[in-house]
Order: sequence, then structure tokens, then C-alpha cells
Amino acid sequence: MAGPIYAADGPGAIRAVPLDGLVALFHRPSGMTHIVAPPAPQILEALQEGPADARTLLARIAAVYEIGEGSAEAIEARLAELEEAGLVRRA
Amino acid sequence: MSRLLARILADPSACRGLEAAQWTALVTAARAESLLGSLAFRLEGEPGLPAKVVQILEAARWDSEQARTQALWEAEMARRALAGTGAPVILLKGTAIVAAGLDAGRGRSIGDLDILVPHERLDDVQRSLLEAGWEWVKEDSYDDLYYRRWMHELPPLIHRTRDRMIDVHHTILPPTARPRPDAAALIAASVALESGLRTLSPEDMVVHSAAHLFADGDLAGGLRNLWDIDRMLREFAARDPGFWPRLAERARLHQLRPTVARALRLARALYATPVDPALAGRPRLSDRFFEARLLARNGWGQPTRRALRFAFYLRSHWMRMPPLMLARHLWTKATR
Amino acid sequence: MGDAMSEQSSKEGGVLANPTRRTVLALGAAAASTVVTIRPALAQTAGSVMNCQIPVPGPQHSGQYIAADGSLVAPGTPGSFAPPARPITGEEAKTLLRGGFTPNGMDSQSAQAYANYIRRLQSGMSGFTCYASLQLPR
Amino acid sequence: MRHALNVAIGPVSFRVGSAWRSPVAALAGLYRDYPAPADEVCDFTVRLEPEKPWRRWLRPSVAIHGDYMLPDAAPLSLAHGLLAAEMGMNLQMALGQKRFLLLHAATVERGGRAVILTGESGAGKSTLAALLGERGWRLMGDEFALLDCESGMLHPFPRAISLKNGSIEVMRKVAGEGRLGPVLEGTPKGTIRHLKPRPEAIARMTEPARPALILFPRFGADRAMRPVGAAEVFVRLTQASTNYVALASRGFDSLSGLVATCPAMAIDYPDADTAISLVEALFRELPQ
Repeated sequence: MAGPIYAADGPGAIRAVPLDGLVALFHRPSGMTHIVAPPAPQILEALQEGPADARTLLARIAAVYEIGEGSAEAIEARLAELEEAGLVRRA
Repeated sequence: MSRLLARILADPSACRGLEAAQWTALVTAARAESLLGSLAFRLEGEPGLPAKVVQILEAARWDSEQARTQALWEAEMARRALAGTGAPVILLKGTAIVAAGLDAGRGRSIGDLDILVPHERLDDVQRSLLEAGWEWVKEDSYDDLYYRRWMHELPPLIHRTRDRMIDVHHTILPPTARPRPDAAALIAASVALESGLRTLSPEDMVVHSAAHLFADGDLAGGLRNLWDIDRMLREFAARDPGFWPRLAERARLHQLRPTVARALRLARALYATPVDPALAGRPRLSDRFFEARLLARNGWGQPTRRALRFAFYLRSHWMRMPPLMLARHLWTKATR
Repeated sequence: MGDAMSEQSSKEGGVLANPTRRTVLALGAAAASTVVTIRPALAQTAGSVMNCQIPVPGPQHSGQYIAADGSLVAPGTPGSFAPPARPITGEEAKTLLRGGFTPNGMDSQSAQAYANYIRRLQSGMSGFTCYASLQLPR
Repeated sequence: MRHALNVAIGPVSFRVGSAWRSPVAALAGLYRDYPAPADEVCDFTVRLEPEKPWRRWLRPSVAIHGDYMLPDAAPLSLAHGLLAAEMGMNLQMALGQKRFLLLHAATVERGGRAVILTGESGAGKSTLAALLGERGWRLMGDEFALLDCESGMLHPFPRAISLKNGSIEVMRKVAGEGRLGPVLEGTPKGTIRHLKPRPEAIARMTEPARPALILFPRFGADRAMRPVGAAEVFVRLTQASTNYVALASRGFDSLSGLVATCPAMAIDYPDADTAISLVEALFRELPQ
């Protein structure tokens, strides 16, 4: 069963600064700052390839990273958080 | 000091030769009237400003830039929340002005998000906003009933994480006000923005600003609202020769022709706005009181003309409610 | 910290995570939160900028009693408390919210109810800016 | 307003107006040695006025108004008018300052490099900065650090230091009676007395410094220190700033720049001498 499709703002919408293991994001459209932990930055990165659902995103991330524990459900939960913060939206 | 503020907004060169103390007073009066950002954009590039004034105005421009970002973002959040309802979402007031990229938006301060939706979609809209994290500001059955019965909007909602308020209107004046604007016509004439959100048509924006200036309050913040009207009239009239006749037509349709006429006369008096003389009509004695009320602030930012202010406060309640209802309202407020 | 940081620091958009291929990435449990949004803080300046007070309840609801959970109820509702005689000061609110001493003239149960009322304040209500300014970051 | 005074502190100037003479007179005494911004435009206006007209005479109480106001602020008694003026100025900074990233922190400088002392109210940073200011450091400010968003430099804000309760006697012994303002008893924060910074700190109040070290002092525990990670420093400084969110990208850029270039340490100290020796030691270890 396919979950909802999410999209992120294009490149340039976010300025990112790594802070020992975490990343500080400045999101230009909202003017808000978010501190995010993995795998949130990786999800935003993977969405730069285009809108996708959690399963597709997991595949994109797995092409770059060795996936430890976790599943598409974890990605789904992260997407919901990122949506609430306004960093991703339903496509 | 408000008179000097208005004169400089209308003609930036009027600031030449001001002394330090006058500048301080001007900045304070502009802050008190939420017009510092607008002043900052009007004086951008003006030669010979004192160094401190340049710094203050530059910071004010940054600040209004941030206000604009925040307002547009809040509108976008509402758009996302309401996309599922399929209802048209029409931005009002400051957010509409900046979203439409109007001249009036340059430096404008923006408070809550105001939107207009069709009356029959209120329940859907309310449900979707509550699901997306907005909450009622106050839980109180009397207030709720009061709003539902007598107001042109839902009780205010606030977003639980972003702390921003939204006012959901279904028309632009309370049903108890004597003029009855045609809400369906407002919605039918609205204009789509690229995002899918909408704004009122240019004429309706002016009509709404005028209604808001006079009927929906005691003229608090009126100098800023009148500045919106000045900028919009200049921009719309320059853009389209058919603007004035259409404005007259829409003002009549919404039963707000005298209100719009008064706004035009005051804009002309305070900001030297070029207006259609036929629509503005002949000056009335009472214009003097409105002018004095709009300018009732000194260089310390203090309100002046206490009696006149109070008279306008009473007038605002009078206009919003017929006397019997006003008495009932004040009684309930006093006794609960 | 210095050097490694400044090398990485000014990446525009795009490369968020600076990934090296085959880095192990734990996706974590579904419940583990990964986004913290920075919110405005009047916070630590509270003491230096203001001397505020919180009316309990606000003027719009004067006369109502406060239930143990902080909600407002009709006067005399069993288990509810009469409002305090005067507004609660910022300093007292700070103490109340920490569950510390009970300010003079209050018993501990009503103090608890008042604290809960203050916790439920929202923007736009009387006393909210005062309450917000007391939220010391942790 | 009937009584008025302009005061410049570092790069910021205030116009303070009052319905009564005494608050302005006290303020004039405290800021007598500061360069007067007589012919300068002021950044902010503060008004000390009665809440209701009759309160000018009848049990006078001073409401703190101005360009920026807080709706819940409670009025102070006329005897505390000086404190009201100070709170009014702080309030303008907290709510209205948009030129600089404003950090709730004390700052001291030596050799052009500044140490930022930040942390919760009551951590002792104000007294610590005041003591350092008497021991060879230039006191840049005891309350607000102003970070310039373009240059990354810190600007001084050396207002008179507001000493509370026990620290009044500590500083009186070190700095002498002559630099202390009037005793304000029974304020909402207890007994307060203001200390004028040393003449050098006032003379150099428009001279910025480069931030070199961020410290999170905590009074009352055994001597200890630990480095603080970049993410924690970033978040704590956003919470120590009243205008971080309002400055948007300028705030983000300057704060992330500060965090990237300045080492940060938390220090615990049981007494002032320990704190001073910790600060001195950490400052010496900084790369030149």
C-alpha cells in the first residue's frame, strides 16, 4: 500500500550548518530555524530528487547509506514531523 | 507629530532640515502608528539623513522583510491545511497586500492572518484548521455564541506551535452593522494568486480597507490603514483607467459608498492622494473630527485628545450593534 | 571544535548531510523525535526587563473559580478554589511552577490549581506574556 | 513629557521621559560621566508615566511605557523610579533591538578579544563580570551582548550594573562607595544598587571587540569545567537571545558563525576567586 507522497522545497530554500552530529537548518520560506537529527537531513536530501512516498525514500536513502535498524514506518513518522515543521508538504 | 509623519510619508522631501529631537519624535510616532517600516521604505535613498536615522530605518526595513516572510508563511500553512476542503481561501488585509506584491506592502507591519471563506464552508474550514494544529484562543460558551450570532468571523484561533492567530471571516462587516456588503460578490470577483490562494479584486480591497478603517473599530491604527488606502488608490488608478468607475460601482454594491467617499477625502487631506472628486464627494464638517482623531498622537508616542478618542470608541460600539443589543452585550460582559 | 566546523559550515542547500557512501544510518524508532524548532524567547531576560503579573483568572472571567486541573469553573464548584485576592507576580509564578514554596496566603492545593491555570495560558490571554517570559530554557 | 533625558550606552541611545522629576534626576546622576547624546537622534523612547491620571499624585505608581511595551508589566512605586527607567530601557532592547543579535550575557574584554558569560539569571554572571571589570578586564556589559550581524564583532553595552542584595556589599568593598547609586529597597528583586563602570569602560563604550570565548558560569557548585558541544551552545544562545527569531537569516548566520569560531565551556565555581582564576586560565589557553 502506497503512503502519501511528500515534496520538499527546492535547493536554496535551506541553509544547513552541521553542529556535532546534528544539523541546524535555516528555512528561508518560513524564516524558522530547526535543529534536526538523522535521518531527517537524509530524508530532505533524498526528496531533492523529486516527490516520493516513504518506501521510495527508503530506497533512495539505502542507495547512499548502509541502513541500520529501522523501517519505512520510521521514515513515515519522520515525514509527519517534517510536515508539521513545514519542511515537507503533501505533493 | 502625526501630522508631520503623514506629510513626510506623502512627500519624503519634507523631512529635510529636521533636527535631532524632531527625528526622535518622528520615529517614536511612526512606531506608535505601526508606520516605521513604511516610513523606512519611503525614505530609502533620501540624501542627507543623519547616520543614526539611516541605521534605525535600515533595521526597520529588515524587520518588515521578516514580517512579510512570516505572514506569507502563515498563509501558506493555512493553504496547506485547507487544501483538502476545496474551499476558496481569500487573503485579507496585510497578508493580502504583501501576497499581491502591492506597493502598500512595502514596510507594512502585519498582525494576524485574516482569511475570507464562503459562509457555507465555515464548518469544513474550522474542522480542518483544528486538525492542523490551530486551537481556540478562549473556551467560553458565551463568547462562542456571541461570535456565531453577531460576528462576521469565527472566534480567533491560534496555532499551537507557531503562536500565530488566524481570523476566519465569512464577510467583511458584522451582520449587525448597517451596511451589508455582498459577501458572495466579494468571493466571485476574487483574484487567484500563483499559490492558489486568492485576494479580493483591487476595488474590493479598497472597499474593505475603508470599511475596516471606519466601521470595524474606533479608528485605532487608522493612520496606517489610511496609508494602505492611499497607496492602493495610487497604484490601482495608475494601472487601470477603468478603476475609478469600478470602485464607485463596487462601493455602491456593498452599501459602502459613503464610507469609501470619506476614506477618499481623508486620504486626500492627509496624504495628498489624487482621488476621483465625484466619488469623494463634497467635504463634510465631520471630516475634521476624523482627521483630528487620526492625528491624535504626540512626539512621545502618547495618545492625545482623550475626549475625541472616547467619542470614537463609543461610536465604534454604536455602529457595530443596535442600541438594545449593545446594552445586552455590555450587561452580559459586566455581570458574568 | 573550531576547524572541522568552519570547513563544513557554509554549505548552501543541497548537501545537507555531507554523506560518505556506506555510512551507517540508523532510522531509529518511529516515536523518536528528530526535529526541534527554535521558538522566540523572551526567556532569560525576564528578570531584567519586566516586573509582570498574572491575573488568575483574567479580567474577562473574573469571579470564576479554578479547578485542580487549572480550568475555570462556576463559583462554588466542589473541588475548585476561589481565585487569589490579587494577581500572582512573576516571581511567585516562577516559584509555583517549579513546585517550590507556596506563596504567602495560599494553601498548597489552591497554589497547585493556580499553577495549572498559568500553564494553560495561551497567547492573547491576560498574563500570557508574563508566563512566556518565565519559561526558562532547559 | 515634563522631565526628559537622553542617555547613550554603547551604540544605542535612549530618550527617557517622565511625569515626575525624581526618576530622571536619579538617572542623570548615574549616567553623569557618560558622553551625552545631546544632539543625537535616539534609537528608543521610554516613558515613565502614571497608569491613570490621578496616579501622578495619589499613591504614585510608575508604569513603564515606550516604543515597545509589555501588556502584563506591573507598575513600580515612585521610590523605584530609577529601576523603572532601567527596566524601560532594557525592555526597548529586548523587544525593539533589530540591528544587533542581542544575547542576554555579560561581556568582558582584554587585548581586543571578548569573553561572553551567559546562562540563566541568578548564575552570577553579572557579579562575575563586575569583578572582572575591577581586575584588569574592560567591562563591556553586564546584561546584554550585542553581536554585529555583518562584522561578527561584539559591541559594548556598559550600562550601570544593577547589583542585587548580597553582591552590593561585595562590590562596595572592591569598587568603593563613590561609584554606587542610591539604595533601592524592597523592589520586586530585593535591594538594588547600581554601580557605574570604571571610567575606561565608559570612555571606550563605542569600541567593539572580537568574540573569543563563550562561558556558561554557574555559581554554587564545586570547581569544575566541561566543554559544551556546538549544538548545545547554538540552542542555548538562541534561548538567551530576545531577537534571534526576529532577525531571521541574519540571526542564523551570525549565531552559527559565532558558534563555529568560539570555543565554549561550562564552568562551575564555589566563590568569586575560583571563577576569576578559571576565566583567566581558559583565556590564556586560547589560540592566539
